[in-house]
Amino acid sequence: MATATKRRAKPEHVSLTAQGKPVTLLEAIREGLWEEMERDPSVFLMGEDIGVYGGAFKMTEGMLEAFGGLRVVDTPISEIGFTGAAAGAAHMGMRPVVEMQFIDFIACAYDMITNYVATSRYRGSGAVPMVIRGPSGGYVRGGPFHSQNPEAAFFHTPGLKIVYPSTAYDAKGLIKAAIRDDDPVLFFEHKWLYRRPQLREVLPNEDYVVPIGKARTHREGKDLTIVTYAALVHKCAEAAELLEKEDGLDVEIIDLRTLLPLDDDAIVESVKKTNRLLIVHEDTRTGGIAGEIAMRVSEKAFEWLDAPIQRVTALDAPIPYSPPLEDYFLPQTDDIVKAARWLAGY
Amino acid sequence: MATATKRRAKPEHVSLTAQGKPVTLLEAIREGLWEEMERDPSVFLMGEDIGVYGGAFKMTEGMLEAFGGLRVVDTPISEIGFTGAAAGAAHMGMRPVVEMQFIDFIACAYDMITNYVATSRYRGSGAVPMVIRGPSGGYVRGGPFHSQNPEAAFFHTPGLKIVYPSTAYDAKGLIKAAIRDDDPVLFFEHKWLYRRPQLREVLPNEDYVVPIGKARTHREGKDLTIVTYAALVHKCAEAAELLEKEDGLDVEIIDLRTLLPLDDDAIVESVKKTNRLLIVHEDTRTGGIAGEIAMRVSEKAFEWLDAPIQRVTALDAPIPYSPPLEDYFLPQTDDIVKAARWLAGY
Amino acid sequence: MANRSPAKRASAAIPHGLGRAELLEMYRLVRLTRSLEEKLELLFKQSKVIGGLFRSLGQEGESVASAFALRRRGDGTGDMLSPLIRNLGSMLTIGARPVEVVRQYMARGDSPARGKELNIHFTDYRRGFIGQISPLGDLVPVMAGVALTFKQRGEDRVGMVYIGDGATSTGAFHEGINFAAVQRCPLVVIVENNGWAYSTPTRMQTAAKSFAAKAAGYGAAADRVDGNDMLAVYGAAKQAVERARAGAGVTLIQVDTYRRRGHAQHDSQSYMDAAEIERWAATSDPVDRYVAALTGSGWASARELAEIDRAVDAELDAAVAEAEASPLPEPFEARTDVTGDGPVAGPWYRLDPPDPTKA
Amino acid sequence: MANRSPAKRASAAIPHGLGRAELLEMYRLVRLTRSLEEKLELLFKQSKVIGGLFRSLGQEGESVASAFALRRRGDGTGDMLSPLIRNLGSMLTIGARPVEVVRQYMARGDSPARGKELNIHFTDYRRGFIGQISPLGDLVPVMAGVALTFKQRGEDRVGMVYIGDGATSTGAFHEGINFAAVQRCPLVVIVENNGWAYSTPTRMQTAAKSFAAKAAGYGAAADRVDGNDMLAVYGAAKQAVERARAGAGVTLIQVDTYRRRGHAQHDSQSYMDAAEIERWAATSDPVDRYVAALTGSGWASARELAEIDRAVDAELDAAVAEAEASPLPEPFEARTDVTGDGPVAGPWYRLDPPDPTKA
Ligand SMILES: Cc1ncc(C[n+]2csc(CCOP(=O)(O)OP(=O)(O)O)c2C)c(N)n1
Ligand SMILES: Cc1ncc(C[n+]2csc(CCOP(=O)(O)OP(=O)(O)O)c2C)c(N)n1
Ligand SMILES: [Mg+2]
Ligand SMILES: [Mg+2]
Repeated sequence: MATATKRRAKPEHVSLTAQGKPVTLLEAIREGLWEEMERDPSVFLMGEDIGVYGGAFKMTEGMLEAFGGLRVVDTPISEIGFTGAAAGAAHMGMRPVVEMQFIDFIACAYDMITNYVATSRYRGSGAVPMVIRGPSGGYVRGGPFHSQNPEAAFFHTPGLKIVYPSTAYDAKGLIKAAIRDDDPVLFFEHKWLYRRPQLREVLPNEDYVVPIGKARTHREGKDLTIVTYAALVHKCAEAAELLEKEDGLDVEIIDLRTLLPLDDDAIVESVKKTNRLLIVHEDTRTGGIAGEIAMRVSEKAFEWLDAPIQRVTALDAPIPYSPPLEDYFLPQTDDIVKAARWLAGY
Repeated sequence: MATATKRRAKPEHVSLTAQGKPVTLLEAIREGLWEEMERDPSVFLMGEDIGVYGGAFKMTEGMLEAFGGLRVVDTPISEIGFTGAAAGAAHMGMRPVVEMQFIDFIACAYDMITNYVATSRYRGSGAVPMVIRGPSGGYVRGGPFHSQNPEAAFFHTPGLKIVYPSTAYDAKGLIKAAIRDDDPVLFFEHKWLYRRPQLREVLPNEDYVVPIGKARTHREGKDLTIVTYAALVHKCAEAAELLEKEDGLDVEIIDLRTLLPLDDDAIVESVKKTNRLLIVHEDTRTGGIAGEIAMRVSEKAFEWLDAPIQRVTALDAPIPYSPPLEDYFLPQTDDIVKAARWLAGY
Repeated sequence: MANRSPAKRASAAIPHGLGRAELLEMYRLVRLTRSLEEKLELLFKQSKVIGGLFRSLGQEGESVASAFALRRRGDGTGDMLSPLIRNLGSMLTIGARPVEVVRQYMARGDSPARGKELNIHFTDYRRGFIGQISPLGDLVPVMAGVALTFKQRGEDRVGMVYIGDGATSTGAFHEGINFAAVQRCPLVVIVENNGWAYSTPTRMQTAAKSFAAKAAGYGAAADRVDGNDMLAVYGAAKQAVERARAGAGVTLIQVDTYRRRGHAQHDSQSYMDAAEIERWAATSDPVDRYVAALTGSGWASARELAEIDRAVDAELDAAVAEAEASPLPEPFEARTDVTGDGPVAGPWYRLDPPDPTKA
Repeated sequence: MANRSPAKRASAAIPHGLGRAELLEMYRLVRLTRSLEEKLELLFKQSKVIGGLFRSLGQEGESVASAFALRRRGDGTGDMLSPLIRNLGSMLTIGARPVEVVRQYMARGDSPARGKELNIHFTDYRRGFIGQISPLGDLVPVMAGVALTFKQRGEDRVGMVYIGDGATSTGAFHEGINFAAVQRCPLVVIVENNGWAYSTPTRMQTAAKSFAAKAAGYGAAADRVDGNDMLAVYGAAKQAVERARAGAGVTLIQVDTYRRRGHAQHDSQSYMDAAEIERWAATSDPVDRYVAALTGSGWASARELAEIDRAVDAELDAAVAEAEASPLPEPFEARTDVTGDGPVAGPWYRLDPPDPTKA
C-alpha cells in the first residue's frame, strides 16, 4: 500500500517545505508524520476521526487517501482500546502513532500507558516503540477538559519519554525522533502554537531529527536563567525583550523541548553561569515539573545559586473556561517579567 | 439497617480499643471504618471482595454481616465503575468509602478521579465527599503491580486530598477525618505496616480525629530535618537512632501524614531550626513529591539552608519483584544514614 | 420510518396516558429547544458565544420526550438525569432555564457554572440534572451511583443517563451499565444513535447489529424506538422508567435519530451525504412529525401551536437580553471552590511587592 | 455435564481431525500442567516460591485444549496468545518450559523476566506468548493490536486472549474486544467462567444470562462449551481460530469450568461450598474425563498414559533441580532495561564517597 501511494504526487499541504515555503508548527508536525509514513512502512496512525476527517485539528489530512485504511486507522472512542492496540502492534514490530483527539483524554488510558506500555521493556516483554500525541494546553477558552497540560501525570513514570516542542523546527525534528525511538514517547502539541503565524519558519528541505533529551538555548543571557517549554517559551521571550529594554537585564531562556529525560546538564550549566533560576510552566503549581527541576539544581548546583529558585505557573485549580478566569489562572508575560525582576533584584 | 445492627454486640476484632488492647495499623483503620459506619448511616463501603470475604487484607471483615449488603457493596471488577458510582452516591448525600484491592489498580480510575471527582466542586456540581483507600507500597515482594506508591500521580490534581499515615493512632484518626471531610480524599495504607507488631499501640477509647493537612513531628532534633511519610517514617527513625549513637547527631523527623495539602509551615519551621533538609520517600525519584517539597522550601526558607536539600528515594524504574532487586531498588535504613551523614557533614 | 400522515392518526386517542396539556407542554419544550439553539447560533455568528456550539437539530424530539417521562419536581425529590452535549432538550424539560444556557455559552459570571465550565455542562440537584464532563461515558457510572443511592435509601426515584452511539465504545459506559445492572439500580440508559460520532459512522464504531443488542451482555432490558417519533420515545421511556421505579432494574433504550448538523459549528460535514441529511430533514424532522401528529390527530390546533411559538420567542428574546446584561466573572473567582478549605493561593509575583514566601 | 462413560465412546473415531499422537500430546500437556502446579505447591510450602501461588486445578483442560488449537511454531511465524494467571496450561502448550516457570516463581536471575516480574508473567514472541500484567483486561486491547498487525501485514496468523468471568467487567475488555470486532481482527477471546472472581460469584459480577451473550454487543461470533471436556474445547477453539484465520473476525468462546482451589494459596475458600467443589472434582475433573475419553474410546492405553506420567515426573524433577540451582539476580539489574538509553542512575548515597551531583 505504501509503495502504491509513493507514486502519487505529494499533496500541496505537505509539500510546503519542499517548495521552500514557511510552515506553522502544525504543518511541521504534519510533514514529519507524512515523511515518516513514507520512509517506514511499519509506521501507522490510529485515533478518532483521523481518517476521512483528517483529525479534529486536520493534522492527518489527506493521509487516509495517501496511505490507505490499514495505515490510517479510524478507531472507536476507546482510548484504552487503541492505546493498548498500539502496544500490541508495536510488539509485532510496527511503529504506531496514536492521536488523542484532545490530550485531556489521555487520562482514560492512564493505566494502559503507565502500567502496561511503560513497564514492558523492564518486564522482559521488549521495547514498545510507539508515540502518543495530541493537542494540549490552554489560552484557547477550552475549559477544564480541552486545555490540559498532562506532562506531570506521566513525568513520574519510568520507561516513558515526554516531548513538548515550542518551534516548528523542533516539532518536525522531534516527531521524527519520537517515531524512530524504540521507547514509548508522549508527544504533546500546544494548540495555541499550532497555527500561530509568528511561528512560521522555512525548514531545511532534508530529513533531520532533533535528539530527544536535549534542551535548546532559546536566548542567551548572563543575568538570569529561565527554564521553560512549549507555549511559554514565547511568553518568556516576550518578557526577556521587555526586561532588556526596561531593566537592561540579560535573560537566558532554556527551552527544555524534552521533559523526560530532563537535560540536567543544560539547566545546570546555565544556572552556573547566571546564578539565578526562574522556572516557568503553564501547568498547575503543586506537583508540576518545576519541583523536580528545582530539586535537581539544588542537588547539582546549590553553591552557585545567589537567589532562591522561583517559579511562575498556573494556579492550583482546574482550568476555568471564561476569559477573565482563564487569563487570571494562566501565567502571563507580565507575571514572568515581575518574577524575573524580583529574582534579578534579589 | 444501620439501626438494626447497632443492637448487636460489636465483634471482637473491632473492639480491641474498647477493651484497652493494642491495635495494629490495619486494626486501627478497621475500627475507624466501623465506628464511622455506626456513627453515620450515609457512610457505606464499596469494592471488590469486601463483603463475604472481608477484603483481600480482611480490612472489612464482619462488616457485611453487621451493616448489610446495601452498605457493604461487593462490586464487579470495575474501578472506573465503582469509583464513578461512589461519586454519584456522594452527589446524593452519601459518604462512600471505596477500596482498591491493591492501590496499583487506582490507575484504571485515573480519568474518573482526576477529571470527574476532583473537579466537581469547581465545576459547580458540588463537593464530593468520598474516600478511596487501599493497600499501598513495597517491601513485600509484590512485584510491579502490587507494590506501588501512587501519591505522585494524584498529588498534581487540584481538588483532591491525599493521606498516607505511618502509625496506628494517625491511621484511625485520619480515616475518620477523611470520611468526614467534604472533599475527595485518597487514603493510602502501607501494607508493610498493616500488621507490623512494632506498630501496635493502645488507642484512646473515644472518638477522635487527626486533622487533614497537619504534619507531625515524629522525633525532635536540631541538627538535621528529615521530611518523610508512611513506611519510611520507621526506617528514618531507625536511622536517627543509629546516627545519634554513632555520630551524636540530633535528627528531627517530620511525618507529613497528609501529602495534599502539604503542611508547609511544619516543614519550613523545622528547616529554619536545623538548616539542613533531607527528604525521604519510597516512591521513585523523578517526579516524586520530594521535588515539590524542595521547591517550597527554596521559595520560603532559602536563606536558612546551610546545605543543598537532598533526597533518598527509590530508583527510577518499575518495582522489581525478586528480593535482591527490590532491596536494591527501595530506600533502606543504611541509605538514609549515609545521606544524613553527608548532609550533616556539609 | 416514513412520516405518518395526519389522516392515519385522525381522531386517535392520546397514547401512553398523556393528557392534552402535556402534549402541548412537550410541544413547547421541543420548540423551545430548537429556537434556543437557533438563537445560540445567531449569538455564535456574532462571536458572542465563547468556545464551540453544538446543535441537536433533528434530535430535539427524543431529548424532550425521554426526559418528559421522568418525575420532574424541582424540589430534590424527583428523578435525575445526566445529559450529553446534544440533550439541551432534556435539560430544558427537567427544569433548566434558557437564560442559564445562554449565560453558560457566553461564559458569564452568573451562569450556573460561574464561568468555570462551558455550554450545558451544569448541575442542579434539586431540579434533577447533573452536568456531564467532556470525557465520554463517565456519567454512566456516576448515574449508576445516583441510582444506587435511590435503592439504598428505598426512594422510588429513577436515574436516566444519555450516551451517544460513539460513547458506547468507552470503558466507562461498560463498567457503569454493568454495575447498575448487576446491582439492579433504577437506571434508564438512553443510547442515542444519531448515526455519527464526530466524523465516525456507526459501522466504524461497532460491529454490533444494534445498540439494543448490547443490553443482553449486561442482563439489562432492551428497547429500540424511532427517535424522531416523540410519542414513541415517550412511551418507551415511560415504560423503562416505571420498570426501574418498580425495582426491575436497568433498561437500555436505543433511540434512532440523525445528527443533521456537524459535530459542532466548525465542522463542515464534508464527510456526510447532503442528500441523506435532506431526506431526514424532509421526512423525519421530529418537530414536524410531532406537529403533524398533534394537528392530524386533532389534539391541538395550528393556532394553539402558533401561540406557543410566540410565547417561546418572547421568552427567548428576554433570556438573551438578560444574559447579555450579565457580567463576566471576577478574575479572583478562578481561585474559589477548588476544595472546601477556601480559595487557593494566588501568584506571589502579582503581590505588591512580590513575595514568594506568601505563595 | 455428566461424565461420559467409556462405553458410550468405545471405538469412536477421533473428532476434530485430531490424530492419536496429538491426543497423547494433549494428555502430556495437561498432565504436565497439573504436575507442575503440584510441584510448585510443594515448593511454596517449603517457602521456596516468592510471592503468591495460583492454582488452575480443575481448569487445566481448557487451557491446554484451547491453546492446542493454535498454530504452534516457536519461530515467530505462528499464532500468539496471552494467558491469565490460571493459564499455565496454555503457556506450556504454546511452548513455555517448566524450568522457566519454576525459575519465575522462585524469582531467579535467569528466569525469563530476570526476576523483575513474577509467576507466569513472561513473554516470548517467537514461541508465541505475551505475558499478562496484573491489571485485568489490559491484554485484550493489546492482543487486538497484535491481531490488527497480522491483518495489516496480510499474515494468516491468529491471536488468542484469555479473560476471566470477573475481568469481563473491566473497561479494557470492552474497549479491546469492540476494537477487534469492528476492525475484524483475527482474534479469539476465551472467556473462562470458573464461577468465581476471587470471592465474587458470577451472579455478582454480571446480570447477563451468559458471557456468550456479550458477543452480540460487539458483533462477534459466540460459542459456549463445557470447559472440562478437552475435546469439546479443542473443537470450539479450532473452529474459532479457523474463522479468524479466514478473515471472519472475532469469536468469543465461553468455557464453563470451576476453580476448585482458592484465588491463591492464602485463600481459605471459606466462601465456597465444599460439596460443590467435591462434586466438580468427582464428576468433572478435566484430566479424569480426558483419560476416560482416551482409554474408553480405545485411543490410548493406560500403559501409554502411565509412561507419559513417568516422563512428565522426570522432566519436572529435572526442571526443579535446575531452577533451584539458578542464581538470584544481581542487585544492579534493578537499574537495567527501563529504557533503551542504558541503566538508570543509581543512588548517590551508595557511592563512596556519596556525591549527589552524580545522582
Ligand atoms: C473519552 C473521550 N474521547 C474522545 C472525546 C472527543 N469527542 C467529543 S464528542 C465525540 C463524538 C461523540 O459521538 P457520540 O457519542 O455518538 O455523541 P454525539 O456527538 O453523536 O451526540 C468525540 C470523539 C471525548 N469527549 N471523550
Ligand atoms: C483492574 C484490576 N482490579 C482488581 C484486580 C485484583 N484481582 C486480581 S485477580 C482478581 C479476580 C479475577 O477473577 P477472574 O477474572 O474471574 O479470573 P480468575 O481468577 O477466576 O481466573 C482480582 C479482583 C486486578 N488484578 N486488576
Ligand atoms: Mg452519535
Ligand atoms: Mg473467574
